[in-house]
Amino acid sequence: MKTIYLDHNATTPMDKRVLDFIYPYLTDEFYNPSSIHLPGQQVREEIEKSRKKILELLEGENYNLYFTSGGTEADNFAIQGAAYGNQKKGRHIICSSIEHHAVIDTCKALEKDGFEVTYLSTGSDGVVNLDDLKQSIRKDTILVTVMHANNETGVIQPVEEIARFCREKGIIFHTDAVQTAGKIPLSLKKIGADLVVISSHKFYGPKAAGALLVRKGTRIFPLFHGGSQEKNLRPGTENTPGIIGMARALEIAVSEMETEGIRQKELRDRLEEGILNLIPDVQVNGSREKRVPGTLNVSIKYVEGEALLMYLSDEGIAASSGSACSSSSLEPSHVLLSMGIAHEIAHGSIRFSLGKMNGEEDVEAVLKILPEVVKKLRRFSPFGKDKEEFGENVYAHTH
Amino acid sequence: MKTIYLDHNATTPMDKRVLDFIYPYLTDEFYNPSSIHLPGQQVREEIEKSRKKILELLEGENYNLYFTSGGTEADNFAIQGAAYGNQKKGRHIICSSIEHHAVIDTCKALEKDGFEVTYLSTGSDGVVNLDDLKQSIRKDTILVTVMHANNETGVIQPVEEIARFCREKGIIFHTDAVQTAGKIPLSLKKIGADLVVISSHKFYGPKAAGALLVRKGTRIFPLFHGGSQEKNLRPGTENTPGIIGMARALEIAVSEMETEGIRQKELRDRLEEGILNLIPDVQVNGSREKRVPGTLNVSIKYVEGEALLMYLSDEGIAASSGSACSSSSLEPSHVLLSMGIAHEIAHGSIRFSLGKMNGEEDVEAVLKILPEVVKKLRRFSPFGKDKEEFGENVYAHTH
Amino acid sequence: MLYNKKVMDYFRNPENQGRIENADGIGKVGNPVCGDVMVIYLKIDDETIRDVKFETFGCVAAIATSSMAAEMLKGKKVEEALKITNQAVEESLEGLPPAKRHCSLLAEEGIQAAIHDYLKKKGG
Amino acid sequence: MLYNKKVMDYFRNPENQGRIENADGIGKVGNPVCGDVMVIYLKIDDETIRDVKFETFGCVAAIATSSMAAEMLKGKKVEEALKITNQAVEESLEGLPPAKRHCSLLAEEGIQAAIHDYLKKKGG
Ligand SMILES: Cc1ncc(COP(=O)(O)O)c(C=O)c1O
Ligand SMILES: Cc1ncc(COP(=O)(O)O)c(C=O)c1O
Repeated sequence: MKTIYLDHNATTPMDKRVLDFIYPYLTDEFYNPSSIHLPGQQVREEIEKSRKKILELLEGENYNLYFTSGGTEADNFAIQGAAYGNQKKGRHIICSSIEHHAVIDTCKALEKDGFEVTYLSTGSDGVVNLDDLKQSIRKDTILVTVMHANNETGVIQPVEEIARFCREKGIIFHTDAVQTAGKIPLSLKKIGADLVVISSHKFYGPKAAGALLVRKGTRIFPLFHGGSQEKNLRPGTENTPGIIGMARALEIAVSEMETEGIRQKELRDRLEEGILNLIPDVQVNGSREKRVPGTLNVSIKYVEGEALLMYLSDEGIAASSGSACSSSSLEPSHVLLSMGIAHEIAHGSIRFSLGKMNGEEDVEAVLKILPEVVKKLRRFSPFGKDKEEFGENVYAHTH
Repeated sequence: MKTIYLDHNATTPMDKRVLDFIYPYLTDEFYNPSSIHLPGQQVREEIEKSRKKILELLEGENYNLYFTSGGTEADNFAIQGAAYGNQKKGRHIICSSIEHHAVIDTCKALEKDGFEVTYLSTGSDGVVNLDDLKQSIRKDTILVTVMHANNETGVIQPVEEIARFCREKGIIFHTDAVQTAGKIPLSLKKIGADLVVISSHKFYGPKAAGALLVRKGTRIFPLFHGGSQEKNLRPGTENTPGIIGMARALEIAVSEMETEGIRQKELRDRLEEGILNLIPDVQVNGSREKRVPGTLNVSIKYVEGEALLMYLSDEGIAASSGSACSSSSLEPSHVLLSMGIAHEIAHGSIRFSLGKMNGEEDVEAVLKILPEVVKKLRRFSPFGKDKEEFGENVYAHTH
Repeated sequence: MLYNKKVMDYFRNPENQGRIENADGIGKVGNPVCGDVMVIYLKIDDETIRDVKFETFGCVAAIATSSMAAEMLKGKKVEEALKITNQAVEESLEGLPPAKRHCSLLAEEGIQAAIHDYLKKKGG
Repeated sequence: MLYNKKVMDYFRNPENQGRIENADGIGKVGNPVCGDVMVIYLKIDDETIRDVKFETFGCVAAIATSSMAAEMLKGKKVEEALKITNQAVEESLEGLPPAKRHCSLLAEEGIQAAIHDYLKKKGG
């Protein structure tokens, strides 16, 4: 069965052109770029070209770029690095509560080490409120972290305003741009954040490659220690294919951004409209205006996300759920909850994230299959049509 | 010009069979293994198969395996993780002074955070002395780290004895096996270390993939935070091609270990003998008996390593130097110094590390070119034949 | 795979779903806030469970355990039914992922609740 | 690349290496322990440097700067030679990697030492 892949916010296939581009570095040009010998030095040159290319594509003349093993490591590097590097100034951090686990869990770990963290929830539109943020600032605030766009809802945050405010106050501002790099314009110069994270596998590059971009003059500590690679801030033998592939992938993504953005937005909007028309008791989660083009997050009342996804998977449709069903947690999406969405609605959320390979036929397929699957699940749900509503009864429950 | 590659301890080319094996995961099977949908779950299965395979190949039934972005991260994970995870018991660490920078620099960073570290130098044979180690143990010692074989000299350390001793004393023992995995037998069961690190690109696997093996019951903290991958101890979207490729590469390396070991040892010994015969004032660094098969470290008196390497590179020979010439440090190899080798001799060290692709003709080529290059450099060295000896004069010097 | 083949079979083709009008015993357990609710309907005659139906709001494991529980209940004496444990349900499904074990608890509780409802109605 | 083309040229094809018997001035600087030693030999006539030779133990940058220094010294008046700075040597080589800048200092020191040796011999 052909897979209809609608989970591009989780990961993307590598672009064929990227694979072709890195192929020599997977085979003949395998040399260690820290070597003195000529073939090693030639690899070094390609890595430096990639660094320069990414900085140019992101308009980051005033930034240093450190290659990492992905978005998670880069987020940890940014937040642990800024926290420990600046703790003499203060130990208070502000973190939006819709951040990715790579950010939130790092903040939580810092709390155990004596830092204080204020978590900012959002409005029902999923947007962080600038006034709330301003009111949370303290004398000892050293770091603010608000992502560029959320991975579950696609909702874009007012990062330029936050960056401007933080700059005025002399507070370091970190933004996780994993879900925007290659999708919507990302100019470091314009945004002005001090720390910015991107991840290659989200824009059709190789897996396990990412970068932390650091505005010059920003003080950070390394996450780990070893060789003198990456100016002593990120040691380890360089991931040459990952680095070169990430740069090439970003280049392609930026060049196709405008047309792809328009195309995916149209498809996404058609999918959204179709679902709203065909399935009763459905809601779209998050602002419908301030969204990256390919993301759609809906809650389908009276059914649970994992069950829904599994029936869709049986029909060849790969999507994902906001709820952390695959993990050991029973909690539904912290993002949706922080937007004020009720638990039982959050449990029924599903995220469709479109990509380059999707066409109209994929949207049509979902609009054909999803209503059937929902009908089936609702048939044996104790809630919904002709049945009781959610939340009216609470039953005995031991767990 | 064809490159004669003799720098396999720095990195190796990916085995063609490994590339073929991972190819589907670079292309069609790109799915996120943490997904609920079927294609994601199928990738998950391959990752778990790889984990099992590596544990079997290393006889590590009693170990957990955590995939990392390479040896450096895994060493940091092991040492920072064990130090912070067990600091309530004590804050003293013992570290051999021939460890890789990934280990030594991590210990140095821990010193800044209040840990005390004893660095153990070796005998002139490059072997850590067990009695020295025993005498360094204190009541508050929580961690001992001694590598399995050294990357510069290839000298193998008495890790089984150290593991046994540490086990008796209830001290965690970490061994960096980056230079032995796939080269000489590595049985976790036999060695019995609590923490063991391997790195894929040293045994013809993909770059930027490594693993930390943790004996069950050993307490460690994670280096970074985020998703629930790797049992919450190493988050981040999995590097599927890296993981699957590392397992396949180890499988191939283990199956060819015996024949390759014998073959490379013969070639190495011939190279060693040739150099000793053809070039005066040369010494082999480190024990000639207790060595991994493919490594040869020699000091060539009166010349400096970087210059030597560069002339060799001009002739198509890629080797490396113990001295950290390419880094910003002027210090010669900390490994050779810790063996009691004089600075000026250490400055003239060169490492040849052989691999699968090398044949007799490569040894012949080195034996033809190296003596000429040495002659040329010695011609304009102020030291050596008919000139003054090293170390008799110390000159004015401002840096 | 997250779930074994048997769990997936019971999830994909759940039997006995629906409700029984004028059931002799009804057990409702779980909480929509927690993401799983199970309702078991029993038709009991001569202390024997003649028919079972369930309605479940929940994940794959919740639906599969509901379905398995219904199958296990059918034809059982009330007394025997009370002895069905969550372990028994899980074993019949040949295991659940560790994170999903709690779902078999839901089944045990559902059975208990439905039978106690029957006993109460009978007694009252 | 670690080094630019010009540095590599001077490293690959160093001229004026060797020694001058009965040199008028000899400068030895550096330390084998630090990994670089440079010896400059000068033949001086009429306060003009007629011949220069050097011997160097050191890295690529040390050899290239030695070679460049020798070239720069040739034909210079002693007075002018004293004004050759490490910056001048580095600039003539079109730059060195940051970690290797100190090597140009070795050249400056070598020149100074050799000329002062000459001046001392002459004076004494
Ligand atoms: C917003 C966001 N931040 C961070 C990450 C983590 O990136 P990576 O998977 O490269 O570790 C992800 C994706 O998993 C993400 O969506
Ligand atoms: C002994 C040893 N440990 C650790 C490392 C670091 O491994 P990696 O390059 O995978 O970060 C290396 C090689 O660079 C090594 O030789």
